[in-house]
Amino acid sequence: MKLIPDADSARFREEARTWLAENVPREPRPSGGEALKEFDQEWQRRQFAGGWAGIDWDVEYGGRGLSLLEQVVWYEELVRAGAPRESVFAVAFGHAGPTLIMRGSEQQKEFYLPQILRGETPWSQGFSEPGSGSDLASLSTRAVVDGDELVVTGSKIWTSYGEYSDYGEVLVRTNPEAQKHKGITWLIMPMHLPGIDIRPIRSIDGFPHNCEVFYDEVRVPLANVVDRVDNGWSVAMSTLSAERGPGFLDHRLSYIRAVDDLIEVARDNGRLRDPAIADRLAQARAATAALRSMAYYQVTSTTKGAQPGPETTAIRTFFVQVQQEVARLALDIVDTAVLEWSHTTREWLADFSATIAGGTIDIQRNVIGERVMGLPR
Amino acid sequence: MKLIPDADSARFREEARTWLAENVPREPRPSGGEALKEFDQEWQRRQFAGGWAGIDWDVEYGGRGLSLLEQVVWYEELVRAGAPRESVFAVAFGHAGPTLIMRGSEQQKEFYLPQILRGETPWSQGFSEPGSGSDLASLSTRAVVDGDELVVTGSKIWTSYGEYSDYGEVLVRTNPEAQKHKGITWLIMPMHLPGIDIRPIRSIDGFPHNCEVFYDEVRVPLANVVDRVDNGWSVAMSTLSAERGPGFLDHRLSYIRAVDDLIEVARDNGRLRDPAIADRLAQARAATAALRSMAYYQVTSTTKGAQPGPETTAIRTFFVQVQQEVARLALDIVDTAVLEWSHTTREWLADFSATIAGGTIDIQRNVIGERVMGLPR
Amino acid sequence: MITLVPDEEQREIAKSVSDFLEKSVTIATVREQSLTPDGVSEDLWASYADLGWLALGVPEEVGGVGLGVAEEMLLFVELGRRLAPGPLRTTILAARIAAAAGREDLVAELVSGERRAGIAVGDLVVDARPGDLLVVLTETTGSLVEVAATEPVDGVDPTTRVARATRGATAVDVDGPFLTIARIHAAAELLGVIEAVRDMSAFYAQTRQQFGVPIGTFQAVKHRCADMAVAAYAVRSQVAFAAVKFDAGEPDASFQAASAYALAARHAQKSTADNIQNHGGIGFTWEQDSHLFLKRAHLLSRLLGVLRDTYEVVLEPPRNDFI
Amino acid sequence: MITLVPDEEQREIAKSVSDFLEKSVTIATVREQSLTPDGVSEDLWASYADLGWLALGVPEEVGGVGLGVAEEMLLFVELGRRLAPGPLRTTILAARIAAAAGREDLVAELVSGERRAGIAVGDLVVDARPGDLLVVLTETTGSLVEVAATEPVDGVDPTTRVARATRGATAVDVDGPFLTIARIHAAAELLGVIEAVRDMSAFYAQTRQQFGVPIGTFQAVKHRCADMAVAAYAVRSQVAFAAVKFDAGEPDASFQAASAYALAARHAQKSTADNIQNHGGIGFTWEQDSHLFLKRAHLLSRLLGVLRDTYEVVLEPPRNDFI
Repeated sequence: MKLIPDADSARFREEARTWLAENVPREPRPSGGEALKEFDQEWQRRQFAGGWAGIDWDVEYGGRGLSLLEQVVWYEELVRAGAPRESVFAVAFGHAGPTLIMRGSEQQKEFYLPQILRGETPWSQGFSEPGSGSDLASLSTRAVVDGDELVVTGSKIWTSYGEYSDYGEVLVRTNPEAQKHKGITWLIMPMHLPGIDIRPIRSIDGFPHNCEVFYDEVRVPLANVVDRVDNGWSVAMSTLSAERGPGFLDHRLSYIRAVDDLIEVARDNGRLRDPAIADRLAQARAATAALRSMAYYQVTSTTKGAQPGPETTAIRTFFVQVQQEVARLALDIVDTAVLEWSHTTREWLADFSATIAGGTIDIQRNVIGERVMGLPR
Repeated sequence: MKLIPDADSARFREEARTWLAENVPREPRPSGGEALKEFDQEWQRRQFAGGWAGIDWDVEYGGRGLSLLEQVVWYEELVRAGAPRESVFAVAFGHAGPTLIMRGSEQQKEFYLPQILRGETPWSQGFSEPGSGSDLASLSTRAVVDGDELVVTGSKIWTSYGEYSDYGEVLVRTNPEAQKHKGITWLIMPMHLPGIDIRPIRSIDGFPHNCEVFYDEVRVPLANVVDRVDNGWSVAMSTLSAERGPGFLDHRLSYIRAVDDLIEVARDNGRLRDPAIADRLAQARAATAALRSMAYYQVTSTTKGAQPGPETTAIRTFFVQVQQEVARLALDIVDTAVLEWSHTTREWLADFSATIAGGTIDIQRNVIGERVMGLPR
Repeated sequence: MITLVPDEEQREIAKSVSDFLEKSVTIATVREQSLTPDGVSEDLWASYADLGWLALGVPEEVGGVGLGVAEEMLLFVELGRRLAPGPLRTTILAARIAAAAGREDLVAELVSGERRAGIAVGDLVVDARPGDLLVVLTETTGSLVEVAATEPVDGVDPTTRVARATRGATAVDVDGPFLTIARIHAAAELLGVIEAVRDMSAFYAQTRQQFGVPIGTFQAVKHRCADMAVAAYAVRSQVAFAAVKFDAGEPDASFQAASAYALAARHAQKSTADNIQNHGGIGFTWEQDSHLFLKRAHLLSRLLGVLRDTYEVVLEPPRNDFI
Repeated sequence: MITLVPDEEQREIAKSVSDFLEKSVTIATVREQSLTPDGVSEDLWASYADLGWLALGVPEEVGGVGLGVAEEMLLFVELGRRLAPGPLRTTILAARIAAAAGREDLVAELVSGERRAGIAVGDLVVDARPGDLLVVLTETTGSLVEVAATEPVDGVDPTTRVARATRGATAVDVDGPFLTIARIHAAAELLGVIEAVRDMSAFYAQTRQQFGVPIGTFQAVKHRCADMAVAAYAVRSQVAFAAVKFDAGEPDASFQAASAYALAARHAQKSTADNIQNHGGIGFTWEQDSHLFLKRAHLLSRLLGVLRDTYEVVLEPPRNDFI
């Protein structure tokens, strides 16, 4: 528990800040289509070229090989610079990359990781199914071994950026006879294979945030299995722990800026003089401050490369509640906001997914109760 | 759905109001001891003498034989007149009386009900046990038939006013072999019998709101069984539905007055100009208004004499949350209240029991989910 | 004599409304009509008029049905439950305002379905087209203003039209407790929303299986469902109490109405959000109906001005004197 | 270089505090001493001084141990967890104020245990006896005022003394971020409270059986326990961040400290209330310890003035600039 300002850290932050000031895209991110994918790819390519891709990834896969602490600083500076927050590379950096680093074969790491860093191949996630949400392990998308291929049939849902992705991390059932957690395989799915049909799902804010993906006898090489056949549940747990790790930290930190902005709006429109608003803003700001300190606590209590522990679920549970409170607060600060379509109402609607997507908050609280507090299932 | 002002109703309210203005005790209620019991008895005797006891109880047992509507009006006028709110007769009127009316024998009704109305015999409740709280049906206080007596051994807990009561409504296990709901008997326990030891329990506000009662081979006549041996669970359900019925309505309505008072305090000390306080006060007042309208809805949708349905649990669940919010609000309105002992802090502490006593709110919400909404157990 | 339970005649009114809506205004209809310019078809609007819904609370002597706010409450509960399209709430209010001013001509135009009314909210208008009337309310007055022109803006509730309007002449300006009536109507419509999501959540919790059991087995889901049932019971009691108090001309009607609206707004917002949570991923999709109820709940909670105006009325009486 | 995890030396400080308290300050001790006039025995107070706890953050050159707020944080977490009796929080603060003013005489009196300090809250004082010092704080200054006389009033937290005081001379009045330090201390003590009730609830939920299973099986109980674990993690992170920022002299230390205190106060109040609910009937008794934690949480949330003073500091910076 110590903070000693040192020249190296200061220089890293300074360089990041300077580079970002000059390189963050100024043009707005396209709202969809190939233009969106190209925008995200170009921004990722630029970061790679500048030496800012994969700060904590190993040098041999194209990363910078620095510590998690520098990775946190980089995320802070991204948010500070107003860099694009969303990216079709989110799953690649937050899920697939860390999973491959933890569980992939040497060949897989060498092949896939550099492509991500260079901004070539967006990834998407295929875990949930229409019948398997909270109860992920009950998934039923089938994969049958046929020679040196797996033949995949079924469907996946809530796949963000599915239509832009080149690869998918997909869980399939390879052994329907085994106990439900034991017959699952984690598969690298090339998303352009024949037999794959991707259909966008419109969300409550009117935008297609994710897709349903249908697999009809899609043939995938066995070499695309991560770890081994039927051991995918354990790999998926690595993925989910990574998801809740510092991977998506820029998203969490962006809520610091969201509250900064809200305070400014409320100061301008006078609502900050309303204690019913000011009290909530103060609590929201304190909570977003904690989002940052939790990241520092996490990275300074975790050995690099270790699988993040259940505390990552605590961070996530805390975060999703902050998200929704900030969104509601924004609505209450802007007077007739709830009637008129705006950035504020869209965020408010979009953030309803915070306590659902990637595991409902009910399940997250179960996990914390059981794994952190030792309560019975 | 109609309100037609009529002369009879108006006269009833007017008479009640006039009588109460002249008869409500002006001296403060003693804080304990025999003086407290005598005070409550005297006030009940006076109501009986004035013709205001058991408004909706049958005339043959000493009641007025009027409708539930007049009973509601009487409670309203009690609160309006600032009549003593708590009474050692609360269990007698809210629990035991209604249970005997629904489930007692003619002899039991004739013997016990008039005593209650005349202010003679306070009752207490002996349902919960140290090992049986939410899971009431797991109770283990034993009663063995011996001739024409039951011999009771065990202990009961959370017995309010146990030390002042002449009778107790006590659940005992008469058949340890039967399924747990099926071996229970509802017993009228004379509380002065040998072998009964009553020990007060100090609550978090420092006062002994209730007792633990120990039974050591206490011999009770079999004639004191209500309904029949081993059928006590069903009788207890009648008791609990009565508890949540209009029986304790004066308690609920008193929160209307509590919010009136808080608004006055907040107006005087300036906190009403603080929207963070005013918004909550308005919502609390709207909620207490609903406590009253829920009583009207309940009594006008229930046939007199019928066992109250699961909607009574909804009323109770709503009420206990209002209680705690009002108590917290009071704390926030008085500046340093949380440091200094006062009526406000005492109420705040006392109201922590609202979501625990008589069945935790967790269990109440289960009951509503299962019995009202048809959800699986 | 007081009863908060509908009598037979009232039950029949509720049933006739419910029967018509069940047949003619399914959620598919609501979605279809939300894509039309006015948000409601000419045919459906004409049906509302033919069924007498727009005239329910208007006195017989000016061409109305002559029933009370209690009966209107029953209508609005059903409208809320079905998310019925079209500006009934404001047109019905406009007819009452016109009637109070003795403007039988306007009453006739409104209750026949010929003319519609929207309402002013801040600097926006809801459900008002050029040529329509605009309801403008204070605690003690109601006005009807001609709508000269409108400039549409995107609204949040897809079944409702929002615009900025240029106002024309004031057609009517009359004293009366129209805001109290509007609060009871809105609270009733919000009650319908709460009851609808309560039933949706209960059905989904009974049928959706995870971990080999219906999700209603899990306390978190079960408790959110229970909270909706509790909210529905409390709000129904309070709205009914306010309605009968109003119809009987009791002096605390405005307090009871404001309490009903404050309570309904709070619980409708919570219940509709909890309903999304209960549905998980599917509840977050446009194709599932949860979001429509959420948006309607928020619209209705803002339609009569900021809630603090209502709170002021709730806080006004020094004492609840049990009249 | 930053780390929010205690290093070996810090872990040893925490362990030595914890070991002493485990041996000498059980909850039975806390209850016993709560019945004494001062709320803490002379012996125990002397032990605190002997152990160096009162001098931990005082510079070595004026007779202190010379450690930082980070180390004090670890002390206060343990004190909060054990509800340690006696005005450590205010006496430690007073020693820091005296040290900043160069008043070595007062420092010596305070860290030796000879003299104690309480604090002024509104028109009350907490833990101040005649002859003690009274800590009076503003955002930028700290003062020590002689306590001339006191008139005890009944307090809510039985382990703390509340009174009205007649103030004497001002002994010290010096510039410094003492309120920031006090917020970190109080937040740390609140963290100890949260961790204690988290562990109490988890233990009870694992062991108390109803319906044939431990009550921790039920989601309502489980989720309340989980919320405490989440709160503890968030508060620990933020308090540690504030502490190291303060010790490093970073300009955002006051913001981070105010955030830590606001967060800790909110979650300690909720966690201690939830802990009572988790315990059911027994949690509502005086003999069980839940209420002591509840009352301590509320005391600490009010000790540094109304929370809105802290909120103002939280809201002050226009931007969080990630320094």
